[in-house]
Amino acid sequence: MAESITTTAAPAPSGSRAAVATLKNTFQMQNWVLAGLFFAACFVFPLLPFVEGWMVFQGAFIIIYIMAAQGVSILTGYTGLVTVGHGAFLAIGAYTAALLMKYTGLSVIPGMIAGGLVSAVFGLALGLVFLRLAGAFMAIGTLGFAFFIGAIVNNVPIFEGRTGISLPPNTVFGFEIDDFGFYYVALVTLALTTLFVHSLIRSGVGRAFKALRDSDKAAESSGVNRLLYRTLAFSISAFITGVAGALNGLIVNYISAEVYGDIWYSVDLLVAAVVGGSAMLFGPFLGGFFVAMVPFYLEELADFAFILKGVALIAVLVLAPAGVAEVVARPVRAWRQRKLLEAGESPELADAPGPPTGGGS
Amino acid sequence: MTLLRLRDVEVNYGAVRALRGISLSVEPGTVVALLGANGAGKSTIQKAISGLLKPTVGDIEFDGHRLNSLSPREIIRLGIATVPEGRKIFKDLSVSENLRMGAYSRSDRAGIAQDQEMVLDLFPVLKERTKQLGGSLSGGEQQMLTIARGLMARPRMLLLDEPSLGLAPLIIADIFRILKKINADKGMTLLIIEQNVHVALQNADYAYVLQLGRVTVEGTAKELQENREVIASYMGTQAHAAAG
Amino acid sequence: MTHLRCEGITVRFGGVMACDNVSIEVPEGKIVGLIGPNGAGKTTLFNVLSRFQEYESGHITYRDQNVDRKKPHEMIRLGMARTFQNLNLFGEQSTLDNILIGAHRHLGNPLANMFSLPGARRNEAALVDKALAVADMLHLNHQLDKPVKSLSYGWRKRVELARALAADPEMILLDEPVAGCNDEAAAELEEIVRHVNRNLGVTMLLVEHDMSMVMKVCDYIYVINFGANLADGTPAEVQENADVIAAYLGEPTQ
Amino acid sequence: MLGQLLMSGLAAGSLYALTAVAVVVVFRNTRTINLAQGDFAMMGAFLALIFIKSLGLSYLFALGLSVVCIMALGVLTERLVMRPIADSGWLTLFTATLGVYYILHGVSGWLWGRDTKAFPVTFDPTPIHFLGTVVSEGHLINMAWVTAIGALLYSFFRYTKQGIAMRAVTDDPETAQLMGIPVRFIVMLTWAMAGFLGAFAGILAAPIIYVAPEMMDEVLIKGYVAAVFGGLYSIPGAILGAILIGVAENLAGGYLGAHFKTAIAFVMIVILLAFRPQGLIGIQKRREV
Repeated sequence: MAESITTTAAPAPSGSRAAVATLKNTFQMQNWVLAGLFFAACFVFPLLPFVEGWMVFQGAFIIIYIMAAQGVSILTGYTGLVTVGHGAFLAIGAYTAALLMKYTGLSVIPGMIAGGLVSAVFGLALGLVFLRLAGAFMAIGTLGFAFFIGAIVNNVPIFEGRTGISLPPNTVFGFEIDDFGFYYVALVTLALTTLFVHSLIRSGVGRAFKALRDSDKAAESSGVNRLLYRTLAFSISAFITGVAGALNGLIVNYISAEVYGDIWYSVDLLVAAVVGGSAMLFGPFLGGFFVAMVPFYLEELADFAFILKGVALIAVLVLAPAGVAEVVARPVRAWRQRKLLEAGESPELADAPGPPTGGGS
Repeated sequence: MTLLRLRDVEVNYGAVRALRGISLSVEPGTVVALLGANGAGKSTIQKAISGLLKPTVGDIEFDGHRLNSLSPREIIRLGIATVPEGRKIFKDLSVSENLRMGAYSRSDRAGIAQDQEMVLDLFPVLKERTKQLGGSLSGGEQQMLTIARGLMARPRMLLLDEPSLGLAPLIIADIFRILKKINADKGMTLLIIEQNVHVALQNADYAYVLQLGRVTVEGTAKELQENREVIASYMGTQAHAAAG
Repeated sequence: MTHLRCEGITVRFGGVMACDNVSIEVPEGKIVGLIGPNGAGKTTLFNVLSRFQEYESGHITYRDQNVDRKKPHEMIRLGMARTFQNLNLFGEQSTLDNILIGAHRHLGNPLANMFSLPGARRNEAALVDKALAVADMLHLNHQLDKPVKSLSYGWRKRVELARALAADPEMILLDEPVAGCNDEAAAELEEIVRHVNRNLGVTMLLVEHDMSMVMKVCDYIYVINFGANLADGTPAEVQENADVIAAYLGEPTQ
Repeated sequence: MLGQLLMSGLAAGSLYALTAVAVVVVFRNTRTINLAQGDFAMMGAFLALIFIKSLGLSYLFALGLSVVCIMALGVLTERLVMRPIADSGWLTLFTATLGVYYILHGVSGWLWGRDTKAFPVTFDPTPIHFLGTVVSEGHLINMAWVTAIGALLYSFFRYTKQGIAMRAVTDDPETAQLMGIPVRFIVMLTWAMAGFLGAFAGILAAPIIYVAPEMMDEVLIKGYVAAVFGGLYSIPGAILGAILIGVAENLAGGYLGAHFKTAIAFVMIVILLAFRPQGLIGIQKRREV
């Protein structure tokens, strides 16, 4: 019986281990620095003298969008399951929090967690139901799901349809908060979800997601349980978007089927993930910003906003199919490669002659 | 005058160099076999000749035309019809629709109708099934359909990729009998890519043996039938000794 | 002792019999070859054995345990890894990540893992060690950082093997490990295969068209043709078997 | 009551069918779900409306002209947007059609405004009695149109060289190429056909609903659902799916209450995809390793 191939083999040479450690650390360092800068800037933003109230509100709105797009990126970017239905999870999160607040007086933070959890349960169920779907079928399936949820919130009385549900002012730990306070709640939540996504995609679970995305045959033959990991990806993705949904509903103290019964959120979130770079940690940041800001600045010219969005989307697909974040990351990656070489860390890592390869058809 | 000539052709398939300098020539009216085990590069040659892959080095010439940069559409118009490997018929098209697609490059209605009669006479099994979907045919019938479909282009040369693949010996014999007949009656040039040495050498005039993207042995079919190297290339080096 | 056995496997694709009552047996610690002409059903049988392919009838036992109803990902937990003929790698990902996914069965609790809890971090470090050791064995050290799609074919073949080895398997199904490799690379892979088998005791079932390799490394060979068992025996026996030679060269037509 | 609901279902279903078939036709030859299909229809309706109202053309002439324009729009979409990215993964192709959706939505809103407009009714609006049911003449005319278009498509795919070639490309693009079939041209033809079907869907729907940028959004979604009934592959499957959805939603609306009318199609799609992902009459694809 084979004891263990990896223990009986020669120990790994320290050189390659050091190289790997360096690689992983520089990569991580960059992410930390970027994230640190971003969150520091966001933290200071509302305190700046020229910033007005509506900007803070809009800022919170962008943060929520980024978070929702993070949810999409887990499923579409890392696991390769295209979703055109994440607006449904946004709605589920929003309605859960809103109904809990209305009927039980639950405040923002527990409402957010509840919204995420209920959404995750739906995500789990959907993952199971659509276990065998891929590609276009998954897209249509999730789209159908979003419409289904839309039809429910429009028609089932408890959701109060297009009249909508008005909510009392938000409180956190018993203190009433305004837009300003809410901005910080959203910011802290985004920091937490970002930390989590970062940890997730670098973990063995994230590796399994990517494996399923790139070749489910190879993944399964390596022991990745498709059922487990697909439903896990669905649940996590739905959880994050659900949390964003709760915030999205609570920030305006009002939710209605007019907003959540529509497919627009679903489509926008997919666009956010794709434009930014759905398999990049900072992709949703760029994409979320883009999608949240375009209609805002062009509200007067609603139709131009549409055209602009379409042209921008196609331009990104043609010029940067892996998303804007990937284009931004390119020089950073080149820089890292150069640094590694300069440090004399391992010139062989940059390029090494392979074994000669032969022919074959 | 030589009909088809490959000169030092190299083809890269993604990162793999699948052909490493192939030279061969096919005289008009002859049957030439290209033999080789799996992975020798046989299908790559087919794709290079029919225009699906472009050679990185070397030349492919047909009847004085350089094929290197031509599209499959232009190549079929010059007179090379391909019978792809693996019985690639259109499964959701009926037999007669498959034949009609074989003649896609032509627009002479009368000639097409005439040729359809002709190929159905060559393959009587197909005649009874013109309305049947390609996918419902048996393996042998599908192979016959791919050949018939190739003939519909009224080519000067038919390029066949492993026509014996996965077929029972009796059906293989039947198919090769018809191929010989096409060659004899119409003077059609045939380039047959094969793994089945026996049947190929029995029916060819001249043959090339391909190994790891190179031609290692060539000669008349008779010469090769006696040649132990051919067997060796199939059965591993020790088989050489064993067979000897 | 028998490591893997299948009896009477039959697979039908529409009207085509891909496997017709095939039976083979792989003894513990041996290298068994599976050969046959193109389209004979070798890859189908591989897919059956690794449980990617359903079958009409027959049984498979792994170490005397019936595995008819197992899923592909469960086979690796029993200790059986496989490689793919046409390479099934994660092209965008680095060599290291490709090898690491092979070690997935040692991942531990996914929940602890995704939150990077301390235990999971230690475990992750151990996985990286495993991957590095395997990479070292296959001389892949200098390729670890690169996306697999940028590697040459020969290297990718090795990454595929490395991924299977990273699971610490007790048995590997190898689908054409040297196809498309030149003599030098093939010889090196052959050496590795032998090393893994002889020194690490891994049982192997090998599909390969390079007969010289098959004849050199295999302890026993099964030949299939038209989806059915044609012959089996030691390399020497198989090479001399008239049926086998006829099958490879094409039977003389009457 | 039942007969009435069935009749209404057929009428609605025939409109979904045009969209569903267009979705299938594009998907078969490009692997793309065309999200802009509804906009082809909407643009078709707008153009026809302008041709009739501003240029004073007759209904039939306006219809024909609009169909030609939208076919050109389909070709343009292929040439300008889809062809440059033809080798990308399907998520890219799919999102690109979303880009087209945005652009066409924006253009129509910008040119013609977002408010809904009435389409001139060319038929007698009083309901007529037909086979024991009450039905509007408009619905009957539409069903006749759709049947005629169906027959036209059938003959195209069955008897014409390009039609058969289109099916051959669906079947096996590489072999089609070997036969000398210009695959790119065929793909372009596919988009022209999507335009053709789209324009008809829009113009036929317009008098029954209204004309506005978002007029086809719901029809489009039901078209997708119907297309999935045929596994995104089979045209008869898509047509059958469309009729099933039309009938099911009218039955649900009639017996369960109006609330259920919209939801039923999505319930159907979720159930269908959960149990028969390859579609009701879709081809069962063997799992290849």
